[in-house]
Amino acid sequence: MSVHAPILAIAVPLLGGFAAPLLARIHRKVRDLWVLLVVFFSGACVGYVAAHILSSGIWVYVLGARNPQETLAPGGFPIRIMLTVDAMSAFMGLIAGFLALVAFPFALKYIPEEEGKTLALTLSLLLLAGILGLAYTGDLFNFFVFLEVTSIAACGIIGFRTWISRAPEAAFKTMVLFSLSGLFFLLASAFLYGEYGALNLAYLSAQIKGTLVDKLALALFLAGLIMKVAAAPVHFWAPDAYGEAPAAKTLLLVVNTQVSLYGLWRVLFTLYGGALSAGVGWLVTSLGLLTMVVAAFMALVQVDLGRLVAYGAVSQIGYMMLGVGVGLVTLAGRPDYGFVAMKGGIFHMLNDALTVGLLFLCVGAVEWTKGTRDLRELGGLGHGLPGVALCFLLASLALAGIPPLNGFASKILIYEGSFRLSPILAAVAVLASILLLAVFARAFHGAFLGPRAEVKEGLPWVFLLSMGALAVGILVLGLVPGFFVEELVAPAAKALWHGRALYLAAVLGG
Amino acid sequence: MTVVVRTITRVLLPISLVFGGYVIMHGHLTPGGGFQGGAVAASGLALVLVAFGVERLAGKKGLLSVLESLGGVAFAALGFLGLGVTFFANVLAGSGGLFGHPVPYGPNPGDLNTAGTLPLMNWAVGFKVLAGLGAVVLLFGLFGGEK
Amino acid sequence: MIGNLPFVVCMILVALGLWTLIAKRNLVKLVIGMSLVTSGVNLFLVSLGYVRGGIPPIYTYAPAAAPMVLPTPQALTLTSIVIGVATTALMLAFVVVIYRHKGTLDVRKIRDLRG
Amino acid sequence: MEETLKIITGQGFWSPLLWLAAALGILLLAFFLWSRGRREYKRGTEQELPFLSGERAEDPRVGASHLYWGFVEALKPFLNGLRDWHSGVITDYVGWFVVILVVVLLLVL
Repeated sequence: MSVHAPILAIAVPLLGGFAAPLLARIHRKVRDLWVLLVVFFSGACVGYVAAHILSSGIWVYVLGARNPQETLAPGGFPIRIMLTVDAMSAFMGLIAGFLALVAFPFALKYIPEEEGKTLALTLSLLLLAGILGLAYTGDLFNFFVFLEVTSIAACGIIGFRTWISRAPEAAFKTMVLFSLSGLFFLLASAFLYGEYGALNLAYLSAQIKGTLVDKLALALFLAGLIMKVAAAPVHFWAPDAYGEAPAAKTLLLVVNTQVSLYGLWRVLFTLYGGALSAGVGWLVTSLGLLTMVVAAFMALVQVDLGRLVAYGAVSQIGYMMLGVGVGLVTLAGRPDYGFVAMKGGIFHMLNDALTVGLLFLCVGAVEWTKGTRDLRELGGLGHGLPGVALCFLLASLALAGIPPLNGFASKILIYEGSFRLSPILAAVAVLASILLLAVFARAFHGAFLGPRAEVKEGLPWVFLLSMGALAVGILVLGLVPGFFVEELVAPAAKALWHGRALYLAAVLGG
Repeated sequence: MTVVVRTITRVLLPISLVFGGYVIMHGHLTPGGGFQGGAVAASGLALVLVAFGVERLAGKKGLLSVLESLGGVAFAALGFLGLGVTFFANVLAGSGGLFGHPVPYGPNPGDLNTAGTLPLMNWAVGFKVLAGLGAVVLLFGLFGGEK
Repeated sequence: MIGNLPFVVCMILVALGLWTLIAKRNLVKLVIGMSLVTSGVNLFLVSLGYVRGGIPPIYTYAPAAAPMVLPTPQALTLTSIVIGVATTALMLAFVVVIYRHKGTLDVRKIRDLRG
Repeated sequence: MEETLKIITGQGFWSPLLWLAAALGILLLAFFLWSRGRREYKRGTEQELPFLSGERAEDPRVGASHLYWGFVEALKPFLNGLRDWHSGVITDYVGWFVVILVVVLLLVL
């Protein structure tokens, strides 16, 4: 059974999502238990896959073949749907699996039964399946399909609370932009299919030489994916979507954005790794800088706690783009500092998932107790909700990059790596961090400090458990970053930085 | 709606359902398949909605959602059926008995039963699409009804 | 050059869809623009697989040794059409809900989420 | 074991535990200085009450929007421009997508 672990991680949430409404008809408890089981099973598969890949290299799984490792049809041509999981995919899978394990128990208590809980759980399971599919897939068309699965499921989650006037509005806007990005990805895949007659990532990567059609396709890929990852001039959907979705489900939206970012790296490093100009690297780097500064300034003027945290989350995307962008700029020479910046950018994905996830859970807990997220009305919650206040403080400090928390560990790698390329990059990154500290000091002060406020009693212990898991993660990643950087992040960064030949060999042989 | 529309709907509904079923059933041999057949059948539902009003179908919402979930579960389960080999492997094709023998290579008329799991998946998708599109049309009707 | 004409037409369709998305003010028209982009991409995919003088890729009663057009792009197009239907249905549903809340379909008036 | 506790950044290293030890030392020093201070503060008297500009403050809460008031005020034109940029009109957003598409096309070709 364990040879099927990568596909089981995707297929079980898919089956679980379809089965959840049926089980809800039997009993709600049955459905809740089933959802938890599915998420735990998927998380276990993800963990197993990661452990296996870190010890023994890339894992290829071919669907529908006589043998899971039979990648090539007679004639040496890959035709089947296949999953190609390398260290970077496994890293993304781990992030998704961990956040799902935290988010689902929280959501079971957070979303009231009469507000479409079954629907929300079904959509979240489909979203999880889509995210893992994006991380593991080895061909462009399935990437597109999973991109659309995540788009539709994500917009369903954002907009399913139709009685709130803001939710459908956010969902509609997000849906238009997501569909556009998906369609441009498909158009780019079609360009490559027309030229080379294949959709397999490894096969295409071996063929791409940088012709006019290749370049056109690269531009379309970039435009579509830059929109999906919420980089600066096209980030408008992100605060709407993050802010209006139920807080427990926003975690999955954050992972969805990160896995799109992974898609961008996959296209740039693996697909176009052999034929890429430094201009693209500079584009990613400068968009990253723009994203972090614009989002930090916008967070400064927000009065809605959810929207404020959402802008904070968008600004973190900028750091990842800066870190990996420096790696892209220096891809030709592969100097050491480029790899340091890459490690920082990729480590920051994990840190961002934990910190932003914890912040959104705190926002959810605040909204659950007070029924509002407006900072002008909130205040003094620290007396009644000391645990939530502590978690919010911890996550804000980590997000703003205060030592010795995990945000600082990844940001110092990004600062030092990008400083060697150009000091201006590092200076802007530090400036954005300071702004974020100001933003979150204000948010913490506005929500939790001040005279004691009345709170709704009986915060479910599951809330605190989920938040505690993320808080412990932040502390552990902050205090022993070396272990995680060496064991998890460095292999993932190496898979992008040096691993293209290995990726091709795993699928094409030789 | 007028009696003309209602009468024509009574005539066309069975035809569209049967034609949808035909398209689903022959999905692995001729153009068509689960989605197309399901969409054809769902057009019958839409016709009923237009001719007889939302009230006629409003009670069927639960049934449609169950049918949709069942379709999805059946599709995923058929994928799991191949786990002895690989996920989605067509283990039923050419397995003898009801599923017949392997088909010869090259142009030939083909049989309805020899494609293994493919027709079953077509049926699963067909029911899912029928129920899903039906539910969407029904919901639009319900939404538009109130003001 | 004339062989590239279908591709040019597809790109014009995509551009028209984008134009609709930018210039029109009505939410339903935006959904129509989205469908235009989808159609353009789908037509592009189908036209990629065309083989001169090819027959449809159906084995039932196919003449032996006749060239068939590529079936893969058609399968891709079908998937894309299915996804397009789901997207359109979802967007129209949101449009209906937005209209019930705000009583308007003008994009300039549907901007509670700004700043 | 050395490697698992710190990260090599290329120009140096970052070790949280070392940082914590240093922070603890500085904290101890601060505590020492603080403990040497004068203790004239009397509990339960007027010294405990909050004052605002010499007046007894009735509601001593400082609203969240008042923090960094001067900073935000000074940057107001810039911030307002930024807010107007996030106009909430979906067609503008698509327009920006097209802008990015054109930029990328020009850059790549």
